[in-house]
Amino acid sequence: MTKKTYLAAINEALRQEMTRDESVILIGEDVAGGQASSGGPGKVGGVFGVTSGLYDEFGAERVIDTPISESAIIGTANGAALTGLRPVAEIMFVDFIGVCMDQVYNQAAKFRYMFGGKAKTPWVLRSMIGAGLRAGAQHSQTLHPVFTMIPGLKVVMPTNAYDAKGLMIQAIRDDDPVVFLESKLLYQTEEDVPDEAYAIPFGEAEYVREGDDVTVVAVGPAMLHAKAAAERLASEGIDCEIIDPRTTSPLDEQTILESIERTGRLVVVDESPPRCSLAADIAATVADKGFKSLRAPVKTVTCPHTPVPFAPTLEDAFLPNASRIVDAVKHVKAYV
Amino acid sequence: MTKKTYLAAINEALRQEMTRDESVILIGEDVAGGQASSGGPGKVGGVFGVTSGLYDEFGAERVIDTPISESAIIGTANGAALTGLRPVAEIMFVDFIGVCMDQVYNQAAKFRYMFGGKAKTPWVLRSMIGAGLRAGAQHSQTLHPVFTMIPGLKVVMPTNAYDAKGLMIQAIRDDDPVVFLESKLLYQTEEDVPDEAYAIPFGEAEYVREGDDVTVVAVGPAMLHAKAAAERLASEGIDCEIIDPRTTSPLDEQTILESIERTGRLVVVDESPPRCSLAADIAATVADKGFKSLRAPVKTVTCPHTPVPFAPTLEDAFLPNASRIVDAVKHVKAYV
Amino acid sequence: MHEMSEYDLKRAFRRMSAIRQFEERVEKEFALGNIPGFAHVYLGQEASGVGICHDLTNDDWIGSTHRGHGHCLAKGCDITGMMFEIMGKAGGLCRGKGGSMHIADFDRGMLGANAIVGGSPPIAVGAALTQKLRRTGHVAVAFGGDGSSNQGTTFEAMNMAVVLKVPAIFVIEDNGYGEHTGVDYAVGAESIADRAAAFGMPAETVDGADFFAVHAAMARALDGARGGSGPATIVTECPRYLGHFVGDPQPYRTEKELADARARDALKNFRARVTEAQRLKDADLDGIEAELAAEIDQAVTAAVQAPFPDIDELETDVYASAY
Amino acid sequence: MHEMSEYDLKRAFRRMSAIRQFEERVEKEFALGNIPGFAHVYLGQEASGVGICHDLTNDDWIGSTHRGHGHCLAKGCDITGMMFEIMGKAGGLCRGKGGSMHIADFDRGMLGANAIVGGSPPIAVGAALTQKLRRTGHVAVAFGGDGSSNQGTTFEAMNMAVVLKVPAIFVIEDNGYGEHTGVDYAVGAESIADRAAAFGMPAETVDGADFFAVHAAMARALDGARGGSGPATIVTECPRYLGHFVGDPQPYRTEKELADARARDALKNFRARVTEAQRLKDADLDGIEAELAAEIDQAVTAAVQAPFPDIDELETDVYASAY
Ligand SMILES: Cc1ncc(C[n+]2csc(CCOP(=O)(O)OP(=O)(O)O)c2C)c(N)n1
Ligand SMILES: Cc1ncc(C[n+]2csc(CCOP(=O)(O)OP(=O)(O)O)c2C)c(N)n1
Ligand SMILES: [Mg+2]
Ligand SMILES: [Mg+2]
Repeated sequence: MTKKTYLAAINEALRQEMTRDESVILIGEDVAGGQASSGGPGKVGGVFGVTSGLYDEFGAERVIDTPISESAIIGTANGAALTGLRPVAEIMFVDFIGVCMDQVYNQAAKFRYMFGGKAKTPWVLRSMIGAGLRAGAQHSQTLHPVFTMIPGLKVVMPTNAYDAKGLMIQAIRDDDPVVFLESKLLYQTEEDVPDEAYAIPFGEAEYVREGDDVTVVAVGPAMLHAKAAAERLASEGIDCEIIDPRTTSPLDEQTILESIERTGRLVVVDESPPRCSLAADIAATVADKGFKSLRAPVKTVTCPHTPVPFAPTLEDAFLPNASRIVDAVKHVKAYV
Repeated sequence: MTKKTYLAAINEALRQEMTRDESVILIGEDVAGGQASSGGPGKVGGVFGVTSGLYDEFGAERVIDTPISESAIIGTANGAALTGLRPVAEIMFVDFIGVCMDQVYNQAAKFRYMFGGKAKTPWVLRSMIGAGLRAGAQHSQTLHPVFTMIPGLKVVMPTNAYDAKGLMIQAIRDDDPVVFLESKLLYQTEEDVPDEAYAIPFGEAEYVREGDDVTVVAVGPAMLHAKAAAERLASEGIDCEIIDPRTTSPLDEQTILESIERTGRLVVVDESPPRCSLAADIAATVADKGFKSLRAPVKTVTCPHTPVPFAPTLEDAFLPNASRIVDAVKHVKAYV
Repeated sequence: MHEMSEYDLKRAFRRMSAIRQFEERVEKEFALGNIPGFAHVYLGQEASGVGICHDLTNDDWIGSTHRGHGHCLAKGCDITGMMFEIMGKAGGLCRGKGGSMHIADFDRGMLGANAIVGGSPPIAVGAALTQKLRRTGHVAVAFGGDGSSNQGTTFEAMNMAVVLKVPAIFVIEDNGYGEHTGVDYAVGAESIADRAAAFGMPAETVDGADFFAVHAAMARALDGARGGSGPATIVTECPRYLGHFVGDPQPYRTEKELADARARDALKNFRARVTEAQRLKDADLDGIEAELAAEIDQAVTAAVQAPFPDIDELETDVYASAY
Repeated sequence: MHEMSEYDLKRAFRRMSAIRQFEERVEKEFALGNIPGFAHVYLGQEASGVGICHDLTNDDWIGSTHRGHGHCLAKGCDITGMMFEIMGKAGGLCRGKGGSMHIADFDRGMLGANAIVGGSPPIAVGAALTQKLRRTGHVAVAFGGDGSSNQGTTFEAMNMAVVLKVPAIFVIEDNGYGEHTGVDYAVGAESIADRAAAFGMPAETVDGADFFAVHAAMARALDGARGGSGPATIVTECPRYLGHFVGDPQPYRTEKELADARARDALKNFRARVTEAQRLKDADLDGIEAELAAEIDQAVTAAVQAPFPDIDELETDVYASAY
């Protein structure tokens, strides 16, 4: 067991699964990098290096660079998965999904159902989410609610290196299309990560922090802020329970509802605009199935209903942050 | 004032606005129909005839048939709108949006914000939603939550002929990109519709039925079932208030919250899968801002988390229906 | 035709006749209200699908379109299983969950009809990639219409196939129309085949009502694909007998055009050629037609009476692994 | 060059020099931490943007890419407004909300940089449609890179432009790479121009480091477009001096290739041609460079000191009509 970054943990998961199962392939733009360049292929490994080294280890047939043609990337993954491979396809920034959404939601997600259970489409769609890098409106979205709403997909949002590795391994072994959303801002966070392969089952939330006053559910990049807020609140005597669903589809409702039974109060933190969001989804679930336990309004801390702004001042104001979470927690705590 | 179908009302709105303002154009597949056919153009007017007659009246320059290239259709609408036209673009079935989503959510929806308020993109995207026609998984979706979640778009879901006309006129006059979702199953429903042009402002919900026991919010095609359920319940002495938001973005929260103040109970009915849905969105809003009024869990009546099945038995079981609404209303009514 | 065995010739006719009779029956059952939803039939295009699929095995793959019945039958799918599916019955090839526009049969190398125009070409590239990586020598075919040739996904798939050098064959069935719009309006290029060729692969245009012409073109494409030289495109020019969907009144087509379309008859054409060359007798062909008529009739009778899926099936088959 | 006035020649040089100096300064300010986010610079490609835009007016439109600074400057956008925008300042062309990849300037006919590869071509078709319907005689240009030429949206836009016969001009700037992947890998076709031509429009390839060659090709395309004969494509072959983004260490390019790229210098090339032909003097050109150096320096000084937008701006500009 050694300390590894979130980025290295994903890389390790890919390497181990590719070694174990030769039907696993990588496909995407610059997942190797350098094809037809003067310096030769394999020197890049993704814009942030998540797939680095894999070309050298597995070669051009299994680490496949593509043209900038996302519909063809996902379509190719679809056809390959239907016929026996287990592709891990990369859509670099999740923002680009709009040019290939059909192959995700009308094709991959629906094959099995439309075909009466005869098909399986075991792929992983890797993509980066989140703001904070001053990358502007078209390179900073999260968009996990779009995937979460689609029947037939599974959606994974790891918040730490340990989970990132175990969830990626599960994603590759899973027989369904899995959307694996990597938080750019977490790539360099470190954690103890076992060297051997391990799989974390989907649909099992994790208690990030135990506490009896208020339940805080946070997903993806928002977890950073939730943790910071909980620490601040602890110093003021308010004890938050933080839950990380880890997968948004399936969602571990049970763990959330059990926590609410104890706390009676819920704040959901999510880096996406408010409408039809995952925050709303979780709030609505609790407003139905956890209503008896609820002792306060359900608060959500999200981005505003705006695109992601470029200017640092605006982007900082746009994102959920510890102060806003603290306010929300105090608000529901104050309720009697 | 004469009885007109929902379909005829939309056609009339298009005709009147095209007459009033020559910058209004129609663009899409077979909106005229018959280009380069042996019988000549203009004889179709959309698969269900919504745009019929408009080619004859306004000609090929303003009723523009296109290749099957949805990204180019919306992209063309984007560029035309940015430079002074007011295109009404048709994406026949909303299911097809996946091949052109980028031009909707990364381009049209974000231009104004990204460009610091300098651009406007006054287009209408017309599309058909909903199941019930035995059209299978790729021709039966609603997908309004996807549009509703996108900052920069406005989303309209008329449930009757009167609203369809007035909301279409507003949509065309509005300076923002408006997604106008037509319910296939409502096309032949009739209503008194004034002959002259009128605009219905966005963000103003309508009371479809007044009642003090339970608030029922229903959108789009689900309204049919909500009305049927309310009648059945009335005969059993339960008085529903039915609210039709008419636009899901902006959403008239105020009207919903006022109703809850009186009834203390909410059922949201929506023909879309449950996760990150509009039903969840409205439930979450009320669980926050209407919490004090709530006397029962918030129930949602949606489709299951599955694609739309083809077989009639399955499709009927898939859709929200009056019985399920009746059950949900009774459930929350029974709460003390 | 001369290299083809009698068995092959009979099989080709059997499949074309199956399509013709199946689709005529679909038209009829649709009018009777026995078929829910929409139906897009393949009447007039029989030689295209059958010529393309003739030399494919169950381990070669095809991806199809909204107009997929003909491709299924050409690839050897079961008539009864298809008729059940189209009527939404539990015994259908997709257990009634798919319907006309979503028939798939993995045992026959049929990756699915596809109700999204341009949906299949990228998928076929992936199926072809599997063949390349596993060195199977098998291929994947993407069917599409003239209209689909303007969809960005089709273009991307063509370039991707060339770049990855996979054994994918793009078949564009040009039946003159995309819905109600003529190909000469919607395709800006002079030639769909030349446009495909410009992507860097061999491409040719053939008479889609002539089984032998289609079959010969496919043999050339298969040679290249199985031999490792990458993808190819074949444009088959086909008549469309009916409207876009069953029930389309076709105000945009003249009587004369419809008559001209009907005059191009793949089955009559085939029959004339094989009987004139004395390879098969009229009686042989009549016998095949009669057998199929009986089989289709039985299939319809069974399908009409068969049960719809039980509503317990509503939430199954969404996921393959635990959810 | 002979038909061009002295004023024109100077303006061309001024714009190319503005791009060169602006981008070198962006590189520097980025290293200093004054520029948030990513920056993709246009160094080496100056003649392409300037040659294309030279004969365009403020009423002609261009749609740009993630590598858009050069297109903005070529179209006449304000240096200071751009520098402010790139630094995210309230006084920027988009009030700091857009940033490097989203600069737009409607007064200059600049429809916006676009961070989605293949985003601009369909939009340009729409801008061209407006010109056609209003009979303005103006055109719309879509810039894209070699990589963008494989995106389905680009292909769709090309076909749509041909079908609607609109005055759209597609400019593909082939700088040899899409990010870190060589064009010879990602474009399966022999020639990007031939692939475009197969869509049914004139298409040609020119040296993108030669202002006069680009300008001449654009004159031909403009003739057709303004004259009503529809779209055209121009492929400009450009050197890419730096990496994909500022800071890209480029392990995939050899020193030799980088030196070869630098040897193709649009500014030196232009200077040599106009001075040898005695149309302009070195001193004229030096003067222009010096003026620009001062202007850029002032712009940077002002931008660095300028305030970021107030957070009250966060929720404005989402909608144009009431929400
Ligand atoms: C992406 C998408 N756009 C539009 C449609 C609606 N549609 C169904 S079939 C069709 C025409 C297809 O034309 P073509 O490819 O020539 O096939 P044909 O029907 O002639 O066999 C259209 C526009 C669709 N199903 N998918
Ligand atoms: C749809 C989409 N896919 C991928 C990217 C990531 N990306 C940004 S620039 C780029 C390379 C573009 O290459 P090219 O078109 O040649 O332009 P160049 O950078 O060389 O100017 C890529 C892949 C993107 N922004 N949008
Ligand atoms: Mg066709
Ligand atoms: Mg490039």
